[in-house]
This record gives sequence, C-alpha cells and structure tokens, in this order.
Amino acid sequence: MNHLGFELQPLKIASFDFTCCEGCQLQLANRESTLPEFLALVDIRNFREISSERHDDYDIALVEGSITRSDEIERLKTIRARAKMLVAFGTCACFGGVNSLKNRMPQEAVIREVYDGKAIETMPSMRIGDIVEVDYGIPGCPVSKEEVERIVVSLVSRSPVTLPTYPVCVECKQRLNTCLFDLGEICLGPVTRAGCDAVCPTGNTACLGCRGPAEEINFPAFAQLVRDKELSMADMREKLAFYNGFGDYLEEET
Amino acid sequence: MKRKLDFDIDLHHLPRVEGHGNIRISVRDGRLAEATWAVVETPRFFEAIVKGMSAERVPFLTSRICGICSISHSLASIRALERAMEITPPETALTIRLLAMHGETLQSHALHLFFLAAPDFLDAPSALPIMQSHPEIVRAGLQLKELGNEISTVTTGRCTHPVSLVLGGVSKAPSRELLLRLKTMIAERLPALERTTEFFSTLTIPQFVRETEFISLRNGSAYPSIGGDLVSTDGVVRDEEDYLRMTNEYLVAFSTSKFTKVTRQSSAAGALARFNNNFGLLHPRARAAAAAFGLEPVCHNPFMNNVAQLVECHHIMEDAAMLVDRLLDADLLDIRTAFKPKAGSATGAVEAPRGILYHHLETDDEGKVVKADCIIPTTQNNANIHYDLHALAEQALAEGRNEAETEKLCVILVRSYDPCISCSVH
Amino acid sequence: MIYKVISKPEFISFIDAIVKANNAYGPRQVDTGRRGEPIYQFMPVTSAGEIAFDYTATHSSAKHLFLPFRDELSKFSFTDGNWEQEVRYDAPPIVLIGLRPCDINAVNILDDVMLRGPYPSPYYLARRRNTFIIGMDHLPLADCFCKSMNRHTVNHGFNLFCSDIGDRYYLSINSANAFGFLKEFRLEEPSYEDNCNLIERRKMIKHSFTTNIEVTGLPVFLDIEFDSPIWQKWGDKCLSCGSCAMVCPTCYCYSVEERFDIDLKGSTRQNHLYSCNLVDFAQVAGGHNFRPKNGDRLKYRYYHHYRGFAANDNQQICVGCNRCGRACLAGINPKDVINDLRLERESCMTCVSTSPDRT
Amino acid sequence: MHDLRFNIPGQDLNLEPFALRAPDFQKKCEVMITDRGYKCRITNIVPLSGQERLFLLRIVDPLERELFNFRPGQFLMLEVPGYGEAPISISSSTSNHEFIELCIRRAGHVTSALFEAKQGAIVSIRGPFGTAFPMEQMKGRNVLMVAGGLGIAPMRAPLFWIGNHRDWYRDVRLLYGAKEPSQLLFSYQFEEWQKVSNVKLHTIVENPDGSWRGRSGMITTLFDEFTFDPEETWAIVCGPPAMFKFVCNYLDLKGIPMNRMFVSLERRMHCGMGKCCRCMVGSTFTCLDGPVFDYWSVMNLKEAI
Ligand SMILES: Cc1cc2nc3c(=O)[nH]c(=O)nc-3n(C[C@H](O)[C@H](O)[C@H](O)COP(=O)(O)OP(=O)(O)OC[C@H]3O[C@@H](n4cnc5c(N)ncnc54)[C@H](O)[C@@H]3O)c2cc1C
Ligand code: SF4
Ligand code: SF4
Ligand code: SF4
Repeated sequence: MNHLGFELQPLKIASFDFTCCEGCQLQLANRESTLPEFLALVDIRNFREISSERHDDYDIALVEGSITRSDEIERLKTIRARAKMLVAFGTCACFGGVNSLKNRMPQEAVIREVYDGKAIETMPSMRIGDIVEVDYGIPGCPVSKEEVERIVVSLVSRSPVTLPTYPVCVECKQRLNTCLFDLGEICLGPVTRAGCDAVCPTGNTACLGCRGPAEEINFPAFAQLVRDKELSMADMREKLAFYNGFGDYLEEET
Repeated sequence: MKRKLDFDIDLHHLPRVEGHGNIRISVRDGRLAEATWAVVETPRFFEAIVKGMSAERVPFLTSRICGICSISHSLASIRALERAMEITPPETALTIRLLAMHGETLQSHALHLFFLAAPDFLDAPSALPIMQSHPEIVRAGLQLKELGNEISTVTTGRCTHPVSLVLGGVSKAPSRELLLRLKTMIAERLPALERTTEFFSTLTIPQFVRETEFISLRNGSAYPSIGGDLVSTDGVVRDEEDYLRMTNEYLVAFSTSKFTKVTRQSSAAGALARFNNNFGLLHPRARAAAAAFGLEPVCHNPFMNNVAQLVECHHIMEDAAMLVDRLLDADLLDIRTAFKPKAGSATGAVEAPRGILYHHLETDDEGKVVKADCIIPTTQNNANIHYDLHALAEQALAEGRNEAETEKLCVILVRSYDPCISCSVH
Repeated sequence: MIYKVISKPEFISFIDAIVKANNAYGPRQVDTGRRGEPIYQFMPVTSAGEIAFDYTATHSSAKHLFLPFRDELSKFSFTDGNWEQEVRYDAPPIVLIGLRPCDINAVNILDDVMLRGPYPSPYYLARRRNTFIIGMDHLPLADCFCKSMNRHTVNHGFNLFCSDIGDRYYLSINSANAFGFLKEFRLEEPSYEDNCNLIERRKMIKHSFTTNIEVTGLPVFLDIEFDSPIWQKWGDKCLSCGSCAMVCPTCYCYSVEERFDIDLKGSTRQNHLYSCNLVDFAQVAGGHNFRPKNGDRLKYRYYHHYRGFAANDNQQICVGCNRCGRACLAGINPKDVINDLRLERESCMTCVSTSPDRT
Repeated sequence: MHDLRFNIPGQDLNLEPFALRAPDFQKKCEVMITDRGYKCRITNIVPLSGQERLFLLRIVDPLERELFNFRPGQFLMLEVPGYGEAPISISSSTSNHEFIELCIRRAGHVTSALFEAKQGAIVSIRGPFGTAFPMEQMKGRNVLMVAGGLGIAPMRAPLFWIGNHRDWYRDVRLLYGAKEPSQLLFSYQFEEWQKVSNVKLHTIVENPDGSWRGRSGMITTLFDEFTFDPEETWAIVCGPPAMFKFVCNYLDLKGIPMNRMFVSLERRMHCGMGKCCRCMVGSTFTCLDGPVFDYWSVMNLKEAI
C-alpha cells in the first residue's frame, strides 16, 4: 500500500533454529486471529519448521536458539553472510537462555551425566551475538507474539525498532497485581526489561528475568532490597542465573 | 523388461517437523540396502542442568525442553516432585491441570494436522498456499488451534511455557469471567471441528501395516492424561514407577536421541497408542468420528495416527467443556497446598500430545534435585519410525514405486508420528 | 448538599441495586499478604456482597478508571495516499464505590490538572462526567498522612459520601441522581444525636493520625534544596521501577505512542501512563538525557507532588495516601524523604543554591 | 432483573465550572488543538544537509489555511500518521499563509518517517503552541540574534518578521555557527537576509574544511567583530544548551539585562498542552510557558541549562 508516498513492502524473512526448544518460532504461528494479516507482512523464504520450501535470498534472518556445537557456528556464519539484517530471536539467542546453565559444569561431566560416556559433541552454550554481529534482539522465553508483530510492523514501515526501556514492575502494576515481594517471594521484575505485559507476576509466579536487564538498572539497590526483606540470596542468584541475562551483575554481586 | 532401481534418498533436516532429523534410504539393484531415521539435534543436557536446582523452579526449567508440549513437561516434573515430596494438590488445581493438558493437546494436534501434515496430502510445500486454496479449512484449523491456545492461556497464564503451574497446585486460578468465555468459545468452535473432520475424510491415507506394540497410560476411569498405569497392546501392565522397564533406553550410533523397546523390537506411543489402549474411554462423539474413518483398535497403520489425533480433538472438545463446568462450580480459592521440601524420588508420567512422557526426579532434604531422567515420547517412537521406514521402503519397492514416490511416502510416514525432535534430544 | 441517615442493611440494598444496574467498581480483597494482611484493589463488582466495605486501603488507586494506563486517543485509517482521523471521547458510565476522602480529593486535583488550563482534556472529562462516586470515610492507617496534606476531608467531587456512625451511615448527598436513587430507600433525617455522632466521628478520625509530615513552606524549601545531596542518597536506593507513580492517585504524566495496525490499513494513537522515575522520561532523540541520575528523577517526582507544577497553580498534588510508600520496594516514602530533607536543612545552613550564576 | 431506575445516566455531578471550559465539540478549532490537527500536504522537500531537510507544508483546507496564525518562536506538533507526533518549531514567515516551513533533523521514529515521505504526502499539524519572541517589544531597538546549528530553525521566523518590519528595528545582526561548513543551513538565503532584510551576518564553523574561507572557532569569538550598546540591544539565542550558557553569560557580562535576552528551550514533549509533563523545567512547562523564555526566568528555573 502507498502511504506517505512510499510503498510498504513485505519483508523477505527466514527463520532458523539452533539449540533450543523452538518455542519462539512457534509463537509466529500463534495469535491466530491476526495470523493472516501477519503473514501478509512477511514473505517467508525459509522456515523449516512449517515449510519445505527453502530459498537463500532473504533480508531478515530470525535466529532462534543458542550455539552449542561447531557445525552450528558455520551454519550461523552462512546465515549472517546472506542476511541483510540478523535478529536474535528469543532469550536463548539473546542471552544463551536456560542452555547456559550447563556452562557451570565441565562439559565432559555434562555429557557423562546424560549420555553415559558416549562421544557426543557439545561446547559451552553461546549467544548468537558471541559469534556474529546481531542487528536486533527480541528477548523473551518465549518471545511475545504481540511484540514480534509490533517489531515486524516497524520494520515494514521503516521505523526504528525499540523495546521498552523500563522494568516489568510498570506493567505488573498496571495489571493491578499483588507484588510478589508482598507475598514473600523474590521477583526479578524490578530489574527486568518490560514488554511481556508482566505475564509471570500476573500468573502469581516470580519473574525470572527472561527478557534480560532493563536499561540502566540499579542492581545494588535490588540486591539490598532482597537482603532488607530477609529473603534468600541463594534464591535470588538462582533466579538471576536462570536465563543467563544477568551474568555481569551476578559477578559484580559475588 | 524392468530396469533394476538404484537410488539414494538423503533428507537432511526434514522440514515441517519440530527439530532436526534425517531420513536416509538407499536402494541398490532394486533391493533396499539401508533405511535409517537419524536424529541429529543438538543435545541440551537438561538432565544435567536440572541438578542442584530448587524443586519449585524445576517445572519452569523442564517446560523449556519443548516449545510445543511445555505444559506436559511442566506437569510431568510437577507430578514427579509432588509424588517424591508427598504433596497433595487441591482438587480444583488438578482439574485446572487436566484442562491445561487438553488445551495443549488441541493446539498441538491442530498445528500438526493443518500446518505439518495437511500440506503432504495436498501436495503443497506448506500451509501458506493452502490458505489461498482452501481458506475455509485453514480458518477452521486456526480456530481450533486458537481455542487450544486459549485454554492453555486461561489455565496456565500463557500458551507456551506455562507460568502458573507450580508444585502444590496452581499459583492462580482462572477467573469466572474467563471460564465463561472459554465455555462459549468451545461451543462456538464445534462446527470448525466438524468441518475439519469432513475435510480429512476426503484425504487418502496410505495403506501400510507393520505390527508393533502400542504403549500408553491407562487409569481405568478416564481417557489418560496425567498419571496412571503403563500399559501396552501386548498386554503389559506396569506401575508408573516401573517406567524404566517400559522403555529400556539404548543408544544407537547414528542418532543423538536414544531408542526404546518393550517386548518387541520397537514400540510406539502417541495418539494412536492412546486410542488403541483406551478406546472405550473416549467420548461417544469421538468414537463416532473414529468409526467414520474406519479406525478401530488395535490399528497398526502408523499413518492413521493423524486420524487418531483428530479423534482425540473430538474427545477434548467434549471433555474440556465438562471440565470448565466443573471449575465453574469449584472453589477457585483453594488451589495451592503449602509444602516443605524433603528428600524423595518418584516418576511423573503424563500423556503429552505425542505420547507418554516420563520425568523421574530425585530430591534431597532441601528440595534440590539430585538426579533427573526424562524420557520423551519421540524417543519412544524413534525405533518404531526407524523400522517402519525399512518396512515401508520394502513395500514401496515391491509395489514398484519410483524414487520420488518412495521418498514422499517415507516423509509422510515420519510426519505422521508428529515427531518432536528437539524434545527427544533434551 | 442534602444530609440523610440510612441504616446499614438498607444501605447495602441500595448499593446492591446500583451495582446490579451499572458497571461498578469497588474494593475487593484480592490476596493475602506475607503477614496475613488482606490486600485490596478496586475491582469490578456485580453485587454488594462482593464489596469489602470494611477495607483498609486499596493497593492501587482508582486513578486508572479516569486515566487508563493505556488510552486510545485517536485512530487513523489510511486510503491510498490519504487518511482520515477518528477521535472518540465517549466513556460508558461507571459507579465507583468506597473512595476515601483523600482519593476523592485526588480526583478533584486531577480535575484541576486535566480540565483547567488552556487545553482541557476531553478524554478525561468524558470519563469524569460519567462516573458516579460513592465515598466512604475510614480511620487512618498507621502510615496515612492525608491530614498533613489537609486532604483528610472532602466536601465536593463526589455524588454521595457516607460516614460511618456506628449502626448507620450519615450520607452527604451531592447530586440529583444520588438523591433520586435514594428516594427508593428508607432514609431518615439526621437527628441531633446523629449530627453529634458525625462530629465525633470526624474528630476521632482527625485525631487518629499517627504519621505527620511538616509540609508548610515546602514549595520554597524544595526550590532551595534543589541541589541537596539528599536526593542522591535516596536516588541511590531507587530502582526506577515506576511502581510509585502507577499506584499513586494523582501521578498523571504520560507518553504518547502511535502504532500501525497489523494490517497496515490504519494506526492508533495511544497515551500510556509513564513515570518521571523511569529512565528515559526526559531523554530526547539523539540520546541526551536531561535527568540521567536516579536522584534527579526521584527529585522531580517529589518536586511535582510537594511543590506543584504550573498546571495546578503550583499546588501540592500529594494527598497523603502513602500508596507510593507502601508500593516502593526500596522503602522510599514521602515521610522519610521529606523529614530527611528538613533534617539536613537544619544541620547544614550552607547548601542553599546560589542562583543565578550557578555553573 | 436489573432495576433500570438505578442506571446512572452520567453527567450527574456538577462539573459546570469545568464544562464551560471544556472544548466545544462543535467548534472546529478548539477540538483540533487537543487531539486533531490540520491536514497538510508536503508540497516540497529541500535537502539542507545530510541530516536536515526543509519541508514545505500547505494546509489542505483553504479555510483552515486562513485561520492558521502563529507568532515567531512558536512550535507545532507534527503528526505523521502511523508514526506519531513530534514538536517542531515553525520556520517560516508569520505572514505566509500559503506555506508552513519546517526545518527538520532526522532523529527518531517520527522524523525518520518524514524523511521517507515523498512530496505530496499528507501529514497533520496541531498548534501553534507555546510562547513567542516579543518582537513588538523590541521595536526601536537593536536585535542581536545568535544561532548555533539547528538553532537556525526557530530563528527563521523572527528573521522573516524583521524582514517584513525592517523599519521597526535599528541594527539587526545574526551570528550563526555550526560544526562544519556543510551544516550552515540556508546558505542560499544568506544574501537575501543581508541585502533585502539588511541583517548583518557573521558566520563561523568549528571544524573548517578546505573550501571554507570564513572564520573558525567557537561562536563567542564572533563577538570581537563588532560592538553593541547593551542598553539598546535585545538578544535572541537559539542552539544547543551548552551554547546558551556561554553566549548568555557573555551578553550578561557585556551588560544586556537578563530579561532582554531570549532563548528557546528544547525538552522531550508528548502532548504540547501541559499535560504529559515530559517537558518540565523546574516547575515550568516548556510547551506552555516556553519554549521561548527570557534568560532571567531560565536562570531561575531549576535544571534549565
Ligand atoms: C519546542 C521544540 C521545537 C523543536 N523544533 C525542532 C525543529 O525545528 N527541527 C527539528 O529537527 N527538531 C526540533 N525539535 C526536536 C524534535 O522535536 C525532536 O527531534 C523530535 O521530537 C524527535 O522525534 P522522533 O519521533 O523522530 O524521535 P524519537 O526518539 O523516536 O522520539 C519519540 C518521541 O519522543 C519525543 N521527543 C524525542 N526527542 C525529543 C526532543 N528533542 N524534543 C522534544 N520531544 C522529543 C517526541 O514526542 C517523539 O515523538 C524541537 C523540539 C522542541 C521541544
Ligand atoms: S511482582 Fe515483580 S514485577 Fe510485579 S511489582 Fe512486584 S517486583 Fe515488580
Ligand atoms: S515476567 Fe519476567 S520471566 Fe516472565 S515473561 Fe516477563 S520478563 Fe520473562
Ligand atoms: S521511588 Fe520506589 S517505587 Fe518509585 S521508582 Fe523508585 S523504587 Fe520504584
């Protein structure tokens, strides 16, 4: 359609997955009520999970998952070379996600635990940005389809892509939730980037920080608050480590 | 004179399945030389990373094993841990969980039937062209999928990776308003299911039979969902805790996912297995739908798994409406039992959309997990897929099919199992 | 204003009738806190039985019923190369039950901000006009300080106000509709004794305040203390989480966002409640942030509340409900911050900023 | 079941004092300012530099075109449908009812969209908003204008004004500085300003390149090129915040009273109507009490510069 004198063109998009649960890709097929409109915004060039058609020309590559094997590095580099824009799609891609929990242990021990010594290749989980340049990150475990829709619309309309800068508490309060700290639990809402509409606290469970840190968070104040409320620091650390979004702050803290 | 056939089929990263798997078939001189199903997914080592984690956080971790059946994983862990630590959740919470399972299965079946399987039968590369050619069918499919997602969202807070399924019950009950909305939504979407059934009855399901053993849960009173005895069509009945003898996992060289077996060379789990073992517990409407397809227990044609899924959708719609009614009468405040962490070990078995799923977890006094074992439905199907491929390729050759036809049949076969590969390599 | 007295059971049937005939909101218990205390919120109610008449205070204010957290301002629909704009102000009527005097004062303050001045907000006016407010007095909580702000009593801005005088409510009827509705119920003229009870009740409320903040002269004082190190001290604690502004009955600062509809055939302009504590509140395109530090932003919230902005004739807009103090995880609350400022002022006489040649 | 007698019809409370002030929904202009704008066509786009362009807008409706009046220094809220609104100074002559000129730098959502837009596109404007330079009060005096970078945008309206009322003023001088020669915008008008409007122009750049013949350095160094009588001179200063400080301090030292120096402030803005509070400086709204402030007020505003 011609708007303001220019045409809004569908994005040539491709979706790839690496080490992950593929839940983020699955979100692309969710929000069924707007799915036809959403699909009209994109020209799907490559999306193995739902289509057997494969084309190598695409402008935007959505890359889901983290990197844990050498063949994945090569595949990722090829994608980077082909894509005009590479989007780290979901928490695993942006921060390493739950896969990173295995980085705490020697990889041999990890393999022994699951595969009984069979020769299985794996390496510490890496985020997409550790290997190639990432143009945008869309965090979330899983990503929020609403946010993805908004971002795709921004790209189609040639607008800058932005994420909320403020923490989850803003959205949580707007949903009139009872704060989990008032119920005696540690919630990462005060330090985590909003955009998920505070789904976890709304379901009465603590935010585990899947969207990574909000802009310029006050981490010392957050740790102090956990201490002041006499909540468990170990619990706080377990939560901060869950999605690997707070690595830098955890180091600072200990 | 007939020419001797020579060909290799090497399908790397089979599309339209969840995760990464390869099909390899080679034919030499018209004879089948190799037929393999190899899973090449990168493993994620969940059993290792869950160690040391607090029990109450575990369901949130294990749900990340799979993006499609996250509710099943979450509930398998919850069941294992609740049994290990002797926690009895309130009745309302159990009902909410059952409803959540229905939502997930409906969503998963709809996704499989419309997005993954249907294109095969219509010779399309994906569901996208079908949206143009059969818009009303796709609309019906989307309506069912949306309903599945809505049930999951209302019951667990989010359709993928549930937020309110917790040890001891659920952390938040759906509001009455949402339940009432769900009720109308279910009623409104029954016609979509009818339309879907009509559509699938026009498709030709390939004829192929390889006798195998079907495994599922059975609890005697209701179509299986969460917990129960482990049973097989060969007459095996075992306790939930005895899951290891129901799986007998072993490693094969060409696959990162393990293989399993019970009494035979291989066994199968999933919608068809549940159907074969629990036909009598299906809602009459579901049974009628099965009859319309000529599906009756015990069916050994793996392609009929698609139909079994459709039959289950009928059952789910009826049962979900009943569960919603039950919740509307229930005490929505009594949803969570407090508990103290304690040492123990137990198994949680649930019927995920693709079949029986086991989590076995062991905790210490502080409620930290010390040992974990997860056996995934697709793992239990891998061996069956592998041997089915072999038999199907043989049959295709015997019927004089060419390379393209053989490849197509094999692909449809694998997809009929609706494999969830990333899940199987967790 | 007309004064009447009504028995409590009769009052409940009145509320029940009005709740059943309208979209109504009232205090409901939504949770039980860590120490077993009930947690209340203004929630939709469908019968009088759902309303917690004896509630203490709601966690969030009722502000969002007048200024929704997200509000649609206008819609554009695009046609090839052109567009049309649609603006709608209509708001369905609602009944709001159980507002405290401070909450009603807060609405009156919002009236000032939103409806006075050169550009009255039609969106706010539509909602305000269509809201039927039933106020109720209560004994202050330990941390309420509305008396210090002189907002513990209210005499306008509601349709009906109820004071609890034992077994009956003393009603102040402030609108024709309210009076019309009440005619259907058994009302009594206030007796001499009722009047005494009302006075007693008022006195008791007035004397029950345990938290007091010295706010006289605060505006000038805040100007003087603009560069005080106190702001940095409290700022260091602040998480910039915006919770305080979300629950506050008078925080109204907002952002405007516009988005394309998913079919690209139109767009929607929305406003979105913001908070001056959020990190990019004063950040402009290009990245410059006029208030980069937590302390700068926190100060602005206090500045707005206790000094007042021009839109409100530089009146204080805090009503003393202390919702922000309760919601703040970092333990920042008006009483402590203001006392700290005053203390600091007394101990150090030299930190007066020396305008105009500040560098 | 529901007793209709208790249905609230709304508008019950006596809000008359407010209602009187509330916008008259029938009256076009008032409604426009709060939520709806004047439709404008972009009739021309002139590239000024890599980052800045001049947009010529023409109000579509002839009646509205006639109605739209503003004073030099005021701004408007420019709506690019689909993208949002941004405050932009009006950079054209107050007497020009045919076109509104906006000089815009590409910065974020709204401005980028405008840079994508093609000639002929339709946008909308609300306004004018804010305070203006007191051109009438300056009558009979010298006017000293100091513009840095994009500060020339709000300066053009007073420049045009002076051109139109040249006999009102005595000596008029414009000091104009930029980072690089290419960022001295409107150089094609320099001659016109000097010859037709009789404005004495001094330019300077911070980082000269090979082709630059003029002076280089900070804008304040231009003050050595001339003298002025502080008693008789009024000043207008527009530019980045750092520049205000230096220039105004200098003028202050030279003896121009603080209340005769005018600056145009910039803050984040979302409504333009004194509601969103994004543009607060101290307790003052940049959108209502500004953007034009005299320097005395600015010095008394907290955090103004
Ligand atoms: C009184 C006034 C006059 C101005 N005149 C001009 C002018 O003539 N030419 C010009 O190029 N720029 C001018 N600006 C700056 C211009 O408003 C911003 O560059 C513009 O708002 C950026 O909007 P955006 O949507 O492109 O950026 P984004 O970064 O996407 O900003 C989002 C929103 O934040 C607000 N915002 C962001 N930055 C600013 C800012 N600097 N000032 C005010 N609001 C902001 C706007 O509401 C904007 O829509 C003026 C600003 C003010 C306050
Ligand atoms: S529950 Fe979490 S997100 Fe919500 S207000 Fe509390 S800390 Fe913030
Ligand atoms: S609340 Fe926290 S953990 Fe939950 S989705 Fe949002 S950011 Fe992720
Ligand atoms: S004052 Fe408290 S509630 Fe407000 S932003 Fe800071 S930490 Fe959050």
